[in-house]
Amino acid sequence: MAVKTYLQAISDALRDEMRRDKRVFVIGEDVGVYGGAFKVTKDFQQEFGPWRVIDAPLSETAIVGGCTGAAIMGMRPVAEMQFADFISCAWDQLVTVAAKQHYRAGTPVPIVVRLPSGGGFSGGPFHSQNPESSFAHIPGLKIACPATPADAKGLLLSAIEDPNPVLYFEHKHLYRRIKDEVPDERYTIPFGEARIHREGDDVTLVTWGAMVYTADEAAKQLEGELSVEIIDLRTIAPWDRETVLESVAKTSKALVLHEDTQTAGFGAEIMATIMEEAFEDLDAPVKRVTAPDTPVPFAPPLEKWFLPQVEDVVAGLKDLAEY
Amino acid sequence: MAVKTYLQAISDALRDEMRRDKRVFVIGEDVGVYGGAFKVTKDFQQEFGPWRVIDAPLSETAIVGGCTGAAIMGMRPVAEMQFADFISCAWDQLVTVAAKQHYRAGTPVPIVVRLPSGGGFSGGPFHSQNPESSFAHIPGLKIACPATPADAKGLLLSAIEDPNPVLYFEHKHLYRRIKDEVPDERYTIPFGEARIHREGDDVTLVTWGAMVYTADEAAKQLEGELSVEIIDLRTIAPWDRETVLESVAKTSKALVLHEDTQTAGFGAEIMATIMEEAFEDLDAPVKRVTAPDTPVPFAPPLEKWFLPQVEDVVAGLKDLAEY
Amino acid sequence: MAIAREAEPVSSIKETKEAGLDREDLLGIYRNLILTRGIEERGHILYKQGKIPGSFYTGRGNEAAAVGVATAMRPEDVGTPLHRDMGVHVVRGVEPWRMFAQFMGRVDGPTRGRDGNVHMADDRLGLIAMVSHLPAMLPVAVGAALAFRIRDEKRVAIGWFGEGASARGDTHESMNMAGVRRLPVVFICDNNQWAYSTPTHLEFACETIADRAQAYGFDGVVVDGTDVLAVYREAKRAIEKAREGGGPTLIECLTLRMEGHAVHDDAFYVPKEMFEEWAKRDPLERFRTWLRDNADFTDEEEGEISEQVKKLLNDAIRKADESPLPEPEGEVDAVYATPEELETPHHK
Amino acid sequence: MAIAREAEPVSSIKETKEAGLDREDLLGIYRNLILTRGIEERGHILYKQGKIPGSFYTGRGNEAAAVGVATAMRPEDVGTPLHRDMGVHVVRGVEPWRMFAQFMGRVDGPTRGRDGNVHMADDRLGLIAMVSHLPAMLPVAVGAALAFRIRDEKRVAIGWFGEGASARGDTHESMNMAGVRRLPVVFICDNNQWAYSTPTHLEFACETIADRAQAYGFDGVVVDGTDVLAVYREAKRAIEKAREGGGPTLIECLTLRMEGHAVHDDAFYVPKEMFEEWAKRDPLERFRTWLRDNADFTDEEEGEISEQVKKLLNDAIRKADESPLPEPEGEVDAVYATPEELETPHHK
Ligand SMILES: Cc1ncc(C[n+]2csc(CCOP(=O)(O)OP(=O)(O)O)c2C)c(N)n1
Ligand SMILES: Cc1ncc(C[n+]2csc(CCOP(=O)(O)OP(=O)(O)O)c2C)c(N)n1
Ligand SMILES: [Mg+2]
Ligand SMILES: [Mg+2]
Repeated sequence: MAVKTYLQAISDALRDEMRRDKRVFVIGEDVGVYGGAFKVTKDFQQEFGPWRVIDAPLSETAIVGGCTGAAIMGMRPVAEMQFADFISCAWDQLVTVAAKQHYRAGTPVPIVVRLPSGGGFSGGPFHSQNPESSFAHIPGLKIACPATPADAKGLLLSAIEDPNPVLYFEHKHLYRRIKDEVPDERYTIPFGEARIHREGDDVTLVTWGAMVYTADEAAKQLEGELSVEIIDLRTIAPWDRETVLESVAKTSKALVLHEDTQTAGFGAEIMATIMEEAFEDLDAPVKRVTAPDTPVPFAPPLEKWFLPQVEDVVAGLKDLAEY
Repeated sequence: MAVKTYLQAISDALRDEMRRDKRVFVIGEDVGVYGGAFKVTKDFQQEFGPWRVIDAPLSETAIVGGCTGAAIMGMRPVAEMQFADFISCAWDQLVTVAAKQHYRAGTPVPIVVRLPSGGGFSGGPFHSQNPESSFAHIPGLKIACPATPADAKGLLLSAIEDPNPVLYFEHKHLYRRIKDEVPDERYTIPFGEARIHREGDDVTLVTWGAMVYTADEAAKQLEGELSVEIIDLRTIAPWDRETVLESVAKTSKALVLHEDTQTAGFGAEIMATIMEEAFEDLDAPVKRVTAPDTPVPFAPPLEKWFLPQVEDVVAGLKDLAEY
Repeated sequence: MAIAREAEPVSSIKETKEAGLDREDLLGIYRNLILTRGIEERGHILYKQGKIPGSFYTGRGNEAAAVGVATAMRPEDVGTPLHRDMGVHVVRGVEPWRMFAQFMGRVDGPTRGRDGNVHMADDRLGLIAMVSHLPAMLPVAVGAALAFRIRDEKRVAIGWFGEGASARGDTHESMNMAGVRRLPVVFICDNNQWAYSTPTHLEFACETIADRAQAYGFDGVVVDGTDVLAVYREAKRAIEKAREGGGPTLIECLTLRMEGHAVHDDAFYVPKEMFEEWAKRDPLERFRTWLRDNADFTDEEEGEISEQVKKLLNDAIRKADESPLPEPEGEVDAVYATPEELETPHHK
Repeated sequence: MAIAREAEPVSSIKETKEAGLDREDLLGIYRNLILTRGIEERGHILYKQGKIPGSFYTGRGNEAAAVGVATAMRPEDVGTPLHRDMGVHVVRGVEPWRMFAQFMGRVDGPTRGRDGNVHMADDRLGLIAMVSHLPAMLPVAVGAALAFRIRDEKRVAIGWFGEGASARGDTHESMNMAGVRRLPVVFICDNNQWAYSTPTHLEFACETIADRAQAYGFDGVVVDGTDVLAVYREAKRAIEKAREGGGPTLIECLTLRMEGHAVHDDAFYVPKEMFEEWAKRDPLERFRTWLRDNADFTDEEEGEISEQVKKLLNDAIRKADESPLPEPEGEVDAVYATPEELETPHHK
């Protein structure tokens, strides 16, 4: 079992799968010679050649639509958006074609779109977004947001195996900051199964992606004072309602944390579901800690204000404890 | 005060505003010679000429982006999507440019995009959608969903006056089915002010658009048995939290009804907010009645199953009453 | 300055022989043209009888373009036909009764009532079901061609779009990527001169859509879309060229949409003279005359074919009408594919 | 077959006179070139000093293209310059210290720290702030031109895009609509031969981007983007043609991106020879030489200008550095515009 960065785990998993399965190919802007803006596919083109590691023109629609066509012809395309923000240029292909083709025509569309997402390094309004909530509303799409290197590997392989279109969000802020053990053998992690990141009895904290670490830090600060159960959803479409509801049944209090903006964000869906399914269990209203409803600001003080901070989570947890 | 159809109210309001304000122009596919797929701009081109009623090429991106540029130059563009479904082709222009320009650069983008939306006549997956929830998550956009002819007029004029990008959803199923009195004089209805469609004491029902009539029918059926307060939000971005919370404080029970699909739909935001702000007022979990998580099916029995029916609302209200 | 080549009409039977069509094939083409129009005419009647929910579209005037191109495809080729291309489904072998079931939203329609109109396809026939959003299927066709290129298969993808849809970004991104990678794809523009009510001069400012091919580094051809043999010849050339690694071709089939945009539209905005002029060039009439003049097509043969087709349609409508409307069952589950569904030959 | 016209270089002072530039103007152009590069060079240093958060982009090699086009604009014209077009902001009169404040994310940057890099513009200078998504500002430029056309104003909009962004649908929809409506817009393609690490042959399959103009019914011109006077002349022609109702023009300015895509990129994928070859055609050197040969440009003048610019930059950086980082205040309110903000001349 080797220790790898989050980025390395993704890169190695993808390379191994391409060695194992000839149907898998990579396409995106600068993924070949350059190895991708974040070097996830570094040296892939040397190994797999220009037709399995394809440097595409600046054409998100043709990239995603092209993957859809290739997938229908039996390939397993893995597209890379240079930044998750640019997926907005392929919105129509995803929601109109890929997401609806199976319900309408019974045609599976096994594509994966890799989306380097998230803020924390002054990327500004167009290189820092977490657009997962917008897609979580679209029936037909699946969405993964791994937080750990091991999950990054297992979820990527599940995404490639999955017969449906999968949006795979990889958080840029975790790429090189997070190192952890990754099993060497091939394994998949099923979609819709959350990971209990930390066990606890007093409050349930539901989150995913980079916020898992913010949550963890907050829980550590409250150790002794408050016992926090952190649930890392890992995938938000589908998402693991059962695990969340079981935890809430135990703790009677919950906080939802996400880096995306608040209004009509996916946190609202989790809260709505907890209310529907666990109202009687609740000793306090479920709390939200999220980014405010603005674009992601560029200047460090503004971005810090925008991104949920450990203090914000600690404060939210304390409020709940005292409720 | 004249009685008008919902469609006539929109058409007349737009025509009057174009007479009053030279900056207002209309652009869209087939809006000129043909008068629009639903004839909302019938005969407009004769009166205002081809440069204020512009037949555009089949180019949603250029239409919406073009409106953005024209608005920045001082015009008041009103774009028509032939069907709301096709706004997916202008997603990027709306969320990336129009929605963020003011926060980033301080540039107001006063555009209106008219979106004939909704199902009920076997339009199938691509001529029946209610995509408002996807946009409600994007800071910088405003969203109106009028239910009555009078609101259709007042909200359209507010939308045109508004210095921000406004998505104006007009429900196709109301176009000719709904007739009501519309004041002759010019008036606006402020965004973020709900309309109490029907007063009641036992349950609060929050909805908008065509579902207002479904809610009304359900409330009628329960008359005597249950007193339902129906709140027509009229705009969902911004939305009238105060009115909803006041009502819930009174009724202690609430049902959210929308025609859009359920998961991460705007109903979830309303439920999350009620939980956050009125948890102590609640005698029961807020209920959701929405479309299921599928594309809009074509065949009448399937579409009937998909669209929230009066029975579904009645059942939901009874559950709440008995809770 | 026109850049695209203008295809000459097909004159002699000799030419068709060279193009690989024997007399049987020619009669088959005729039958497919008749059947294509028959399906749409019957559909129109069914609509008027209230048996078809929603709206209804026909490809009247476009039959030769659709049949001509589809006839030039090989079984292993794939395509993304649109709402004027019923002829493609017919040539590829869709069973008419399934088509009618589709129109009527019945369980035996290829989409089992989940979608309507020609928003369907039988993927076992190498066709991919269209979406309404135009021309969102072009990138998909290009992607199919990309798969063929990656696997070094000698297969070709055909992508259809209307001259109106040529204005959308999808058209551009698709052709640009196909040109850059010289993919085995042929783009077919059904230029029926109207996009709903919008005339071509408000859709594009170049002479022909085919002229745009050069902007993507491949050839463009304009062909008379009412001449099924000329369409066939040009499509054959382009498809085989693509198969041999010659890259994409853009073929513009010029015709007129002979009815309104859909059943509700009386096309008041189309000049009468235009309809009259193009009525003289009815694709079916043209080919029938050609067969008489060049292939001693007899009254008996003609009668036989129209009888066959009539019977086929009558039976098809009867059978389709026996198909029930769908009950909602497993609708939510149907949104997502299951792993088992990938256990198909081309997903292995 | 090349379709676009290839613009010839500017030879004599006589020509520039005809183009409406007197010696003062020429020295002004020179100064703007120096200032443009100066701002970006200093920015780069500030970045290395850790004073600029995020990333940093320069337009080295593109200065003449940007300055040449902007110089041809009239005050009432508007534009949507991109990340290689600092020269446009300079010519339109942005205060350098505000630019540095922008880079450093300070409150006195035009976006007050809400956005970074050249993602800014001063609309009082007739510029519209770019977004990252390329080339999403082209439809916006076309919309500005549409407003001018609707109001019958003799104003022109200029839309910039890179040769890589030419692949996106926005480029196509914008040019198609502009061509169909013959709008007063000029499209400027900064062809610096690379899209991040992607070479032109993987971006497009036609000879030149300018060749595509004919697909939209207007003229295309390829001009040497390192020849500021040739760029100016072509831009002037196109802009005045548009102003007089002659419709759009697509001008492709050919140059080389002389640095990496951004500060983090060492451009290992660009052949050394390519850099060496184009280094010989440095836009500033070229114009300096031209001024010496054709306008008796003296050492004194040159020294004076570079002194001025150096001082300007020093003061600017000092002033910018005094500007505080923004505190979050009214961020949420700032998302939406207030009615009062429309009380501006052009919204009346
Ligand atoms: C993206 C998109 N916008 C609008 C529509 C509505 N619409 C349906 S058909 C049509 C006209 C299409 O014209 P053309 O491409 O020439 O095809 P034709 O119907 O003439 O065969 C329009 C505007 C659509 N289907 N897709
Ligand atoms: C829609 C979109 N996709 C991807 C990117 C990421 N990106 C930023 S610059 C760039 C290359 C652009 O090349 P070109 O258009 O030639 O402009 P240049 O940077 O060379 O001036 C890319 C891919 C983007 N900005 N927008
Ligand atoms: Mg057409
Ligand atoms: Mg470039």
